[in-house]
Amino acid sequence: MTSDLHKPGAALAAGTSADPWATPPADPDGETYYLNMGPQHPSMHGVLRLLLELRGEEIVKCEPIIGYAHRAHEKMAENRNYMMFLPNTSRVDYLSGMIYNIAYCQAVEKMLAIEVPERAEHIRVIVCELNRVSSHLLWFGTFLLDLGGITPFLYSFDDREQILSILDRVTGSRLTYCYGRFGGVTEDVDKKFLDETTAFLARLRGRMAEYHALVTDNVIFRSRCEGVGVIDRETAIEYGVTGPTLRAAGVPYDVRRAEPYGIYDRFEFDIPTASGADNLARYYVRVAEMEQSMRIIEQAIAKIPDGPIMPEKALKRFKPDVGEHYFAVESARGQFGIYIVSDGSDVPFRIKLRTPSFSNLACMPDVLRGTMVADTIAILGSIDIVLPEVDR
Amino acid sequence: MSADTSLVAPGAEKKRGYLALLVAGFFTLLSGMWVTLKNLFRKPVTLRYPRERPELSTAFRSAIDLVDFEELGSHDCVACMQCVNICPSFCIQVEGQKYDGVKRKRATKFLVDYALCSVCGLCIDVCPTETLKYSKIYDEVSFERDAFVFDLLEPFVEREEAFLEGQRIADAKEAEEKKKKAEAAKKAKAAVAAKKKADGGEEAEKAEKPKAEKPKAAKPKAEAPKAEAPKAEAPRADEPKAEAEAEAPKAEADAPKAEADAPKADEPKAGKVDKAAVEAKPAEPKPKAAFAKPDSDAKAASLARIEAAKKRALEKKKQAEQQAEGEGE
Amino acid sequence: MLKTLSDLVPNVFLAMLLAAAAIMAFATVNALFLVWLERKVSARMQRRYGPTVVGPFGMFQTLVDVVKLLSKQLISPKDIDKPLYHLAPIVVFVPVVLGLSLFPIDKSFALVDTNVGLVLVFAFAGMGFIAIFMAGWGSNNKYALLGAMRAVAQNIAYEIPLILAALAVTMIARSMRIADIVEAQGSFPYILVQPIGALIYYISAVAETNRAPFDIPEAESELVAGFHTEYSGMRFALFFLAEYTNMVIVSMVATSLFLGGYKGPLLPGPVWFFGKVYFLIFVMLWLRWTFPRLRFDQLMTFAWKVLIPLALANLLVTATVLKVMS
Amino acid sequence: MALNGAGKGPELKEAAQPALIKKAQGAPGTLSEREEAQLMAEAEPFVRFHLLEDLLNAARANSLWPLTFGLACCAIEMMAAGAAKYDLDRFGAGVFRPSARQADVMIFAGTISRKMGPVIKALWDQMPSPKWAIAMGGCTIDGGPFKYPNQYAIYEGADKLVPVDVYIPGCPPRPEALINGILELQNKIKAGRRFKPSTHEGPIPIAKAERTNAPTGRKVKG
Repeated sequence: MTSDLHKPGAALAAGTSADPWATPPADPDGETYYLNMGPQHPSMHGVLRLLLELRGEEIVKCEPIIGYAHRAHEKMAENRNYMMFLPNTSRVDYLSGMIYNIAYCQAVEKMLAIEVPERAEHIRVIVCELNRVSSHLLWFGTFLLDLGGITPFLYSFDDREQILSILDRVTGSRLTYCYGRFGGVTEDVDKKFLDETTAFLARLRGRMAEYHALVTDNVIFRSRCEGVGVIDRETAIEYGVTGPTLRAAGVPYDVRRAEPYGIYDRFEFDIPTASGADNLARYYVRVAEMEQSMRIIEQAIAKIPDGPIMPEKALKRFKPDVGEHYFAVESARGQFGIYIVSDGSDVPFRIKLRTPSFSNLACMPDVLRGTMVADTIAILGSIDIVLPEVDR
Repeated sequence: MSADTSLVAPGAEKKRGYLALLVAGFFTLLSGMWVTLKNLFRKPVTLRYPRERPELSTAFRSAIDLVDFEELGSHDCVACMQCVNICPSFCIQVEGQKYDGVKRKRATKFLVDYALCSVCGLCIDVCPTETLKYSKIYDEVSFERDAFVFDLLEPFVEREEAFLEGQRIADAKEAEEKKKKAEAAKKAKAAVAAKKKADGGEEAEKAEKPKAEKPKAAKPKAEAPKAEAPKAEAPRADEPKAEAEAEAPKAEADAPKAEADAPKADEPKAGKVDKAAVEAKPAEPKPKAAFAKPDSDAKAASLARIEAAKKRALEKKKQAEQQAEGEGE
Repeated sequence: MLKTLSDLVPNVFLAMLLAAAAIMAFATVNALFLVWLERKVSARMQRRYGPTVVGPFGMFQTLVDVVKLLSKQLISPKDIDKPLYHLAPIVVFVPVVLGLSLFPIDKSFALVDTNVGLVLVFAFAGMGFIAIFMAGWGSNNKYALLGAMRAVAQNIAYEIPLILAALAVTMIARSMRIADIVEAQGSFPYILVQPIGALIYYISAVAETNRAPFDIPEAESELVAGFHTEYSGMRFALFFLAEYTNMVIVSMVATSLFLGGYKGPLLPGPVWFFGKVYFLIFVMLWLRWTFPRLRFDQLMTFAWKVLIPLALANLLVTATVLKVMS
Repeated sequence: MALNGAGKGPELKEAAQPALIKKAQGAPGTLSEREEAQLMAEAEPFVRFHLLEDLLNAARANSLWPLTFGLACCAIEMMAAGAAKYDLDRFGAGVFRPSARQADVMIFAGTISRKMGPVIKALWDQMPSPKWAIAMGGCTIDGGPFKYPNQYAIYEGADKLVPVDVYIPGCPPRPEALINGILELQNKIKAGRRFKPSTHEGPIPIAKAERTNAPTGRKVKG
C-alpha cells in the first residue's frame, strides 16, 4: 500500500480533475480495485458519488465525493433580503420542504421577536407533521427500492400522493412549498382540509398492516437489515448524526422534545428509539415516528382554534438588529439548524444551514468499511440522505 | 401505540431453531405474496391524465396572471414595481406609464418568465392592488426554450382605451371631492394645531404628528364602499397605501438614504434601472444589479458594514425628525 | 405413441428447418407476450394500468419496443474483448432456444424425443451463465464484471439442488426421457409425492433464471444493469429474449417433472401443458414483484446451507423409500 | 438516417443547412422561396422509405425508455410520474433503464451543477442514437430560481450541454406536465426529423391555458 492514492484526499483530487470519471490507479498488488458508484447510479439518491475500494465485493475503503448538487443556497441568501430567501428553503431538502420552509420563518420570527397567531401555529404543526410522514413514506419506498423490492415503493407513493393532494389544497404546491410567511402562513385551512387529513390518518393506519405483512415481517427484508450498517452510539455522537439514525442508536434526542419550538411542548408524543443501531432499527424508528406524527396531527386538529393566520401588521420590509441567531428544528432527517448573522441591513450577512444529511453522510466511510457492495446500497438507503441538502 | 403499527423492536424476538426459522420465514413470504395478490384485483388508482384532467386545488400555484376586475373592466396594475423588486427569481418585468388625466400609473408591459419562477407567491403577497393571481397552467410544454415568457397584458390591450376613458372621468370626479375634503381637513387641522400650540409645548406637537397623518390615509378607504357609482372608486381606496409602499423598495441596502425623499410621482429607482436593462436585452429579464454583496472573508469589512448600518439608521432617524418638523410648520 | 417431428416429416433437413422456425417463432412470440404480461401483471399489482396505448390493452407494446431496439445504434465500447463481447448475446440465446424442443406438449407429440432429454435440458440451461460471464468479462466494465462473477457463483450453487431435486424424480420414474417421466405420473402428479423436491426445484429454477429475488447478477439498484450494462440495442434485446425463454424452459421442466405435463381432465393436452407452464411463470412474476432482493452471500448461504442439504436429504429419503417398497 | 442519398447527399446538405438556419433565425431573407424549396428538396434523403420510416418513428415514439437519472427536486416528481397515480408506463415510457446504453430519452430532472456538467455530457455520449432529451423544470430551461448574477454553481440550462427536444416549465412541474412533455415528444418523433424553421416569436400570452376569472382562493376585491 505504497501508492499515493492512499493519502487522504487523493480520491477527491481525482474527482475534481478535468476527467469526471478519473479514479486513482489500481492497486499495484492487484488485491483491490476501485469502483465509481455514482454520480449517476440508480440508488445514489440523486448525485452522490462513492469511490469504493473493493476487494472482491468487500469494501476496503469508501470515500463519498459530494458537490454534484451544489446550488449555492447559502450564497444566494447573502444576495437577497430575508423574504426573498423563502423559496430556497424548501428546495434545500425537497422531501421535507415544508419543515424547512416553516423553520426558516420561525428563525426569522425568533430574530425579530414576532408573535405568531395560535391558529397559524397549529396549522404549521399539522402541515409539518404531514410533510414528515410523506418524507418517511418516500424513504420507505426508496429504501425498499434499494433493496430490490419495487412494489412497496409504489404503494408508499400511492399514500404519499394522498398527503400531497391534502397539502396541495392549502399550499398550492406538491413538493417545494412556500407556505410559511414571517408571522404566519399564506392560506387558511378549511374544514375540508381537516376532514381529509383525519380520513388520511385512518387510511394510513389501515395500510400499515399491509406494509408490515409485505415488508416488515418479510424474512428476506429482515436478513438484509438485521445487523447491517451498525452506526453505534459513539460513532453517531462523534459525527454529529441526528434524527432517526441517532435515535436508532438508542439516543432519545429529538429537537421537538429537547428544545421545543413552536407549540410542540403542548403535544403528547413519544420519541421512538431502538437499540440495534442497524438498518432494521432505523426502519423501526421511522415507521414508529410516522405513528407519532399522526398522533401529533390528531391532537393539533382537535385543538386548532379560530382566529387569524397572520399577525395584524404584516411584515413587509424590515431590518433586523445587528446580531447572531441560531434556530433548530427536527426535520425528517434530523436536526436542521439555521444560523443567521445579521449586520443590520435587510440582507442577511450570512445564513448557514446546518443540514442533517451532511453529518449523517459523514460517518459513511467508517460504517461502510468491511461491508459488501449490496450493503452499501442498503445502508445509504437506510440513513435517508438528500443530496442537495448535503451540498446546499 | 395502536396495535396496527406495533412492531417488534429489533432484538426482542426469541431465538428459534434452524428449521423453525425456515418455516416461519417461508410463511412471512406467503403473507407478503397475499398482499400483492389482493392488490392485483383492486382497481388501479391511476389518473389517466390526457383523458382525465386533474382537479386543481383552489390554492393551486402556477405562473402569475392579472386579475380581470369586473367593476374596472380591466386589470388594476399600477406598475408600482413591488412585485419586480420582491421576486427572488427576477422573473417579472413591468413597465408603466402615466396618462393624461389619469391619476395613477398604468402598466404598459407585464412579462413573466415562467421558466424562472419558483411559484413562491411573494409577488401576490405584496401587490397593493391585489391584481395578481395564480393562473391555472399546469401542463404547459414547448419545443422552444423561451416560450414561457408570458405577456400578461395581451388580453387587456383592446380594452385599455375604454378603461382609460372611464378612469379619466372617475378621477376628475374624485379629484374634486378630494379637494373639498382636503380643504375641510386643513381647516380642522389648523384649528387643532392652534389649540395644541396654545395648550402644550413643542413636544406635544411632535407626538401629534403621526396621528394626524393616519386618519388622512384611512379616510378614502372608509369612503370606498359608500361611493360605488364611479367605476374606479374601489381600487383607488388603496391608493395612498400603494404610494407609500412604492417608496419602500427604493431603499436599497446600500443606496444613500437621501433617495427616500425622491419625488413621489416618479417611478421608483430600482424600476428605472430595470427598465434600462430591459431595453438593452428585451428577451431576457435582466435581474437588477444593485445587490448588497457582503465581503464574506474579511471580518473588518463586516464591522465596517455594521458601522455604516448604524450610521444610516441614525441618519434616517434624524431625517424623519426633520421631515416631521418641516411638515408640522 | 409419441410422435416427433422427424416421424411426421420424412426429410431430415426439412424437419430441422421446420423445427428451427417453430422454435424461433415460439421463443420470440412467447418473449413478447411474457414481457407484456409481466408489465401488465406488475402494473396491476401496483394498482396502475401498465401499457395501454399501443394495441388493445397495450398488447403490442413489447413489439414496438423490439422494433425500436432493432433500430437503435449498436455501440461497442472502447477496450472491449471483441470476440467475447460480440458472441455473448448469441451464446446466451442459442442454447436456451434449443432446450425448448425437448418437451412433449401432448400425449402424441414432441419436436424431439431422446432418452436423455432431461440431461440435455440441464446441459443447455447450464450454458447460459457462460454467456453471462462472457458478456461481463468482455464489456470492460466493473459493474458488468461484478455481475458476471455473481452469475457464475450463483449458477454453480443453484444447479446442484436443481439437479438433485430432478434426480429424485427420475429415480421414481426410472427414466431420463421426459415423455416417460410424464407418462409415469399416472393419476397424480409428482408434486404430491415430492413436495419438498418440487419446492427446491422451483426455488433453484428461479435462481437459475436470475429472476428476483435472486436477480443479483443484474441487480439494478446495486450493479446498474449488471452484466448487460454495456449492451445496447438488439444485443440487449437478445439477453432479454434469453431471460424470458429461460423462464419458459424451467417452467416446462417443472411442469413435466412435477405437475404431470400435458395430463389433465377434459381439456386437450397442449392446453394443460401451456396452462401449467404459464401458471408457474405467473408465480415467478408474482415473486419478483413482491420481494426484495437477497444479498449475494445470503444467496450462497441459502443454497449451500439450506437447499443442498435439503435436496440431499430428500434424495436419500426417496431412495430409501423406493428401495423398501421394491 | 442511413438512407440518405449516398452520392450527392452530404455535400448538398451541408451547403443547404447554414443558409436555412440563417433564415430561420430571422436574418434578412437570403433565399427566394423557390430556392429554398429546391434546397429543401435536395437536403431530403436520396431514397425515402416512407412507410418504413413512419413505422420506425412510431415504434421509437411509443417506446421511450428514460434513463434513471435524477438531479434534484424534479426527480421526485419524475418518480411520482412513474408511480401508480400517473403511471408513465401507459405510454411505454415507464421502463426506467439504469444504464445509459439502453436508454432513449434523458430527462433532466433538477438543477445541473457545474460539477455535474461533464458527467451529463459523458452520459449523453453513452446513449445510443436516436436519443432525445427532455428538460424538466425551470433549472434545466435557463437556471430557474437559482439563476442570479454571479451564480457560480450551476449551468443555466440543459441546452448548454446537450440538444434539448422538449422543455417543461415549473418548479417543479407537476407529473401531468412531464407526461404531456413525453406526449409532445412522441408527436415530434412521429412527425419525423425534418428540418423545420422555428415558429416561435417573442413572448406569448398565457392564453393556451384557459384564462379564467374564477376565484383563486384569494379574496378578489369588489
